Amino acid sequence: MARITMREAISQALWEEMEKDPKVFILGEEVGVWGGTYAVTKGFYDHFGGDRVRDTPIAETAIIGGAIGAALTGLRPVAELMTINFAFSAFDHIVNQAAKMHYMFNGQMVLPMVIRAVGGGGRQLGATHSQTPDAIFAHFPGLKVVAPGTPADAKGLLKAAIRSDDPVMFIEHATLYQMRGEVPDGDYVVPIGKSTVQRPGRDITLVTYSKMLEVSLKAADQLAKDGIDVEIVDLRSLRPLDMDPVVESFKKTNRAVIVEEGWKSYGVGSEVAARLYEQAFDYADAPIKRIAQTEVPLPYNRALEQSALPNVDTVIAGVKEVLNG
Amino acid sequence: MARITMREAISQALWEEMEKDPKVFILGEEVGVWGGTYAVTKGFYDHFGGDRVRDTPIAETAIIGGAIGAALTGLRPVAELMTINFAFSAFDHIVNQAAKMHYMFNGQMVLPMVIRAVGGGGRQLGATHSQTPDAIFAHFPGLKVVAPGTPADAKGLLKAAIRSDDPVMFIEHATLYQMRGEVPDGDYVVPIGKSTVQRPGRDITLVTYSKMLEVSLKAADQLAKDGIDVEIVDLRSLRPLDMDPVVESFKKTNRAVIVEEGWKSYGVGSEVAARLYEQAFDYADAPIKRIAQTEVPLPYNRALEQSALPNVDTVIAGVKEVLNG
Amino acid sequence: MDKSEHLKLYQEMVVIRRLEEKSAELYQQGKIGGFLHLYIGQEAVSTGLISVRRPEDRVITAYRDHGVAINCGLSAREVLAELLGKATGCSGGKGGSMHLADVNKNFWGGHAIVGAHLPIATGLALGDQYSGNKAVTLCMFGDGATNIGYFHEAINMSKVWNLPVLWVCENNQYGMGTAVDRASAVSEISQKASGYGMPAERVDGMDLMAVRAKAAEMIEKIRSGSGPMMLEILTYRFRGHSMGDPERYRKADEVHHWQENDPIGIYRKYILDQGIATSAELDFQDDEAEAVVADAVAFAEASPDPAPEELYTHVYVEE
Amino acid sequence: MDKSEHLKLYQEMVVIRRLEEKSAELYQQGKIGGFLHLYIGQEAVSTGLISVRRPEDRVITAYRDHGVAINCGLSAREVLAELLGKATGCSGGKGGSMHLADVNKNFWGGHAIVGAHLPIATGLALGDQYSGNKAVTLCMFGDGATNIGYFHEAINMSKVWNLPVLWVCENNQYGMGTAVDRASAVSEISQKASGYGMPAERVDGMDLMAVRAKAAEMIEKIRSGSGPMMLEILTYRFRGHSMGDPERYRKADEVHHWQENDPIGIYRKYILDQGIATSAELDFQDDEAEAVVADAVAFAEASPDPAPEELYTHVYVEE
Ligand SMILES: Cc1ncc(C[n+]2csc(CCOP(=O)(O)OP(=O)(O)O)c2C)c(N)n1
Ligand SMILES: Cc1ncc(C[n+]2csc(CCOP(=O)(O)OP(=O)(O)O)c2C)c(N)n1
Ligand SMILES: [Mg+2]
Ligand SMILES: [Mg+2]
Repeated sequence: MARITMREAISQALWEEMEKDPKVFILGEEVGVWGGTYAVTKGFYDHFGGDRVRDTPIAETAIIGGAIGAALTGLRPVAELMTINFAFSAFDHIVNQAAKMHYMFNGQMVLPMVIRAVGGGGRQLGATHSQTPDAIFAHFPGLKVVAPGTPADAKGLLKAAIRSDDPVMFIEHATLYQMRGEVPDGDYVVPIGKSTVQRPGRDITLVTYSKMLEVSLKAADQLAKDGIDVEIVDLRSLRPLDMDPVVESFKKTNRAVIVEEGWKSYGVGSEVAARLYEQAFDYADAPIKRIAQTEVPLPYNRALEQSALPNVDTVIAGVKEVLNG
Repeated sequence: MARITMREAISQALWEEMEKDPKVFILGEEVGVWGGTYAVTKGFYDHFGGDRVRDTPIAETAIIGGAIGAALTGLRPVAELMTINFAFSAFDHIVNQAAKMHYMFNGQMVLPMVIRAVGGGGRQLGATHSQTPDAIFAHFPGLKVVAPGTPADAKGLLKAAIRSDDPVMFIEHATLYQMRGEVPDGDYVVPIGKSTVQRPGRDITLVTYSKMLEVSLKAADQLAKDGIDVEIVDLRSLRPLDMDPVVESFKKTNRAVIVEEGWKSYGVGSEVAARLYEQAFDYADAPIKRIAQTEVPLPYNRALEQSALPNVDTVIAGVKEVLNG
Repeated sequence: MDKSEHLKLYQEMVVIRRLEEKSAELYQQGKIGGFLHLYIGQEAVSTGLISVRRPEDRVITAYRDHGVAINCGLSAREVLAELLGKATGCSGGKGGSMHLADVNKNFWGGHAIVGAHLPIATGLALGDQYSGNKAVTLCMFGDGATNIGYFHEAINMSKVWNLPVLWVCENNQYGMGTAVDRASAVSEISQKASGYGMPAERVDGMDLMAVRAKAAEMIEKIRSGSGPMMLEILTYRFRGHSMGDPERYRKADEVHHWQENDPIGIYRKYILDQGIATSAELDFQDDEAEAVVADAVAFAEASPDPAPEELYTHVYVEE
Repeated sequence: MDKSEHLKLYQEMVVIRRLEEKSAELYQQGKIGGFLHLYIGQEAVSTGLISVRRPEDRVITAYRDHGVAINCGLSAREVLAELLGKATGCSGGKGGSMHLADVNKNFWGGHAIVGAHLPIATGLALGDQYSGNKAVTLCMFGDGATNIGYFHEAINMSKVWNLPVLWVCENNQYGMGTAVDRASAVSEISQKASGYGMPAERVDGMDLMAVRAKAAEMIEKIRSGSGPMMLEILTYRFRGHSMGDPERYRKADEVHHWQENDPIGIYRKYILDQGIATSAELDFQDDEAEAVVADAVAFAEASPDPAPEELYTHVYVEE
């Protein structure tokens, strides 16, 4: 167990899997010589060589299509999209090819591939580069969608993703790369599709994932000072979506807030809320609240952008509203 | 007022707007010489000529990008995507360009464009060609998303879309083209962003849109024989999403079912359910039920495919479940 | 090629032709659903091409895939059963006409999104290069597909990485109702290769022997490390794009002209002219082909639908 | 060109240089956020190109857009204010460095998704053709952008429809850390035009006069109906791709070699050699440029942030 950053945790998972299995390789823009735009693959090119750490042209469909084809031959490609916003430039290959080929050909084709993509707002990158569109990928059966909120989960889930025989979209968050946490050494695997309680509490259930876990934990610490005991459930995976710990918590607290970074409409919170009511209708003492991004394309100006994103204050206010509601 | 098909209604709206405004033109695959894959633009090429009814290469990004550029110059392009599944091949241009340029450039750029796209399953077209991914487009602020369920609405909403200065995704349903209904002659415009009650009722609120309106109306007729009086609200537009008639109805009936053709998770029903609880929590006498497509890529085999799609029977069963629940 | 090989290829072409004719009938009867894209007129393309691949060479194509499937060694039974959506179909009835495949025969589908399989083909070839397999990927696509971005990204990447892939454009002169020069900046598809510094050839797709010779030459060059190449095969589809094509875009004259260039007729004549086989021997192949297709129809019609639970299988490998 | 024009262009280049240097400073100070892509080294490209456009000609480019904005006539004030996210910025502080624009000056942005603006440029040119405007669209993009599918679809469609657009590739020899020949099948971008049967030229982008001459010639041909053309302009960026580039991919030697080919120095020398202006006159332009930028900094720093309500405006034209 060591205290490392999420960047290091992801890097470690990749490194170890590549050391272990020669079928694992990386392809993407600037993953090699540059060392990864976010330095996640720094040192990989020198160690593993250009065949296993492949710099690609700026050609997202060729990156994802290439990963699909290589996976079909039995390899285990980890395709890196420089940011999740560029997944839109390969959208058909992700949701219409990777997500469907196993089913459509009746199980003949197997696609053990991972698509790593970093998202999130808050860095003044403007509307096209600041999105958290996780929900739309999770809409498609055939794809698994994972988005860790701690360094340990990042390592464990990425290992699970690389070892999975299904296509996995692995969503990172740029402003979490520096986050530190305890991460088990060596072969640490976290199964995909298991939500987990990240903070036990009595008074209210807060459901979240990825970056918003950090924000929610901070909010919970502050709320604790006001005597409000928040239980936080981290979804970790959006498809499959494991509602069990959420429902269990809700049956105890009878109140819930869902916090996500992306837009509210047709987002993650909508799905979680709808399922929670379906599965625990009788336990609801107050309307479930969704906290999410203001529904505008994110602006460049720092203050404007920040005002559109959920933060510790909006989470605190949301929790209090539900408790008093 | 004439009784015409939805195909004719759409065709009429296009024709009349093109006659009225020389800035309106059509571009897309096979819209011209062929007359439209679904014959919506039959006769247009001969009447308006190849400049205004432009056959394009198979190049979805050039179609949508081309429409964006032409719109920026003040024209009013109506881009046709042969099916909504091919919107994935132009996804960045739809959700990252068209949806964002007005905002990102502070209102300088105006995009009066329509993207017509036909979707829906049930025709044995296999997994890549049978989708109803409406929700994912509706996730993006900056885009308007419209999906009519009657010929009259198709005409009125398409006219509104063409006259709108915002980019509008206009989603048709292939198995509705033959549907007949009364359609006002001439200049009939239905404002975008208004849900409407398509069938008044007392006992339960059924929220739906597009093809599932037809299915729901049939189910309601049968349910009426059992003395169950269903009120049907047709959303017509997914963004902006007008909840007022839904909430009003729900406050009366205290029970609701949402019927959509697409996948359930992260779909339209999730959003409507989440909002309904937010806006009328105290009125809910039973859990709101979502009826949607089974979460698998749609298979080719007819029986399998049909078993995955909501139909009159599943709607009837769903309504009864909520009433008895 | 020896005589038996000629007879085999001749029969393959006739099987495809009869299968397609039968499929059209079954479609009219409502037994086949969805879209149906016939290969009639183009049989020499895939028959010639695939006749020279080695078993380790991968084949991938678009939705006009029935002929390709047969040439790859799938039985008429499993092809027709798939068209009928039966459990015995090569994709278990889940794929349909546009999604035939048999990965054990190195036939990687049948893909319905125009051009989307080209980047996937790049990946197949990358897989072989990475693993040191001496295999060549044969990626077939239409003229219309060369205008979509997928084509560009795939071709470029294959060249940058010197991948073992033969890009085979079946130029049947139309993408649906759009003639090549109404959609493509250049009317000879092979010219597109010049923008990638890629060797390219153009060959008459009605002449099986010509296709075969050129394909063999290019595939072996690629196998020995030349890097990717492009082969444009000029052909024509005798029927509509799919069933229900209003056919407003081409003149009857043009269609007739091409129909007179029937690839089966041309090959038959070649076999006869060269004294490889007799007319009677070829007629016998015709009869055999009829029998194969009749058997396939009986098999497919008698086959069961997939079990209802099949709806839920194969969404994921690991649930 | 008369003397005053030369002086104007010279000053424009120097304004861009000073503005970029200042921006780098402000970025280091945390006053500019997001990504910042400097144009230093490439000034002759857009200055030369845009100096020959007519007011009705549209300009559109990628995220490396500060210089282009200045050349299109945007003030250093509104450019710098945008970089600082101020309400007085040309995009009201909502766009930032990558999204400068002023449609009244026919500058259509500033686009951050690589290559995505090429199909949009096709549309701009289509708009002009449709409306009978005798305008030419100048679409600028990087070498890296020529590998994405958007490039292919846009170029092809422009040629099929004979649209009035000049495709201008600013080949600065790298897309981020990837040298052209590690990403592109051909190392001369102009060769890509051959796959579309499109006339193409290649010109030295460090030489403003050469860029200008070639661009003028091509733009006027296009205006008179020649159809689209491609112009590759060979250049080099003296700084990293954006702030925070680890610069592992190019040797100091190479960078120095190119820095000695400074486009401003070359143009200065040309003006002096031709006796167009004196050293003192050029020094005066340098001072003016300094002043313009100093004024812009003061203006931008003093400008207010957008009002909080601006978050909600311009999502739609009609709410
Ligand atoms: C991305 C995409 N756009 C449009 C279509 C609809 N479509 C199916 S086949 C076809 C024509 C393709 O023509 P070509 O590539 O020449 O192949 P051919 O049918 O002639 O064999 C079109 C436009 C599609 N399947 N995918
Ligand atoms: C579709 C897409 N993929 C990746 C990126 C990330 N990215 C931004 S700039 C860039 C390099 C572009 O190089 P080039 O086109 O040569 O322009 P230059 O920066 O040299 O001016 C990349 C990969 C992006 N913005 N969009
Ligand atoms: Mg074709
Ligand atoms: Mg470059």
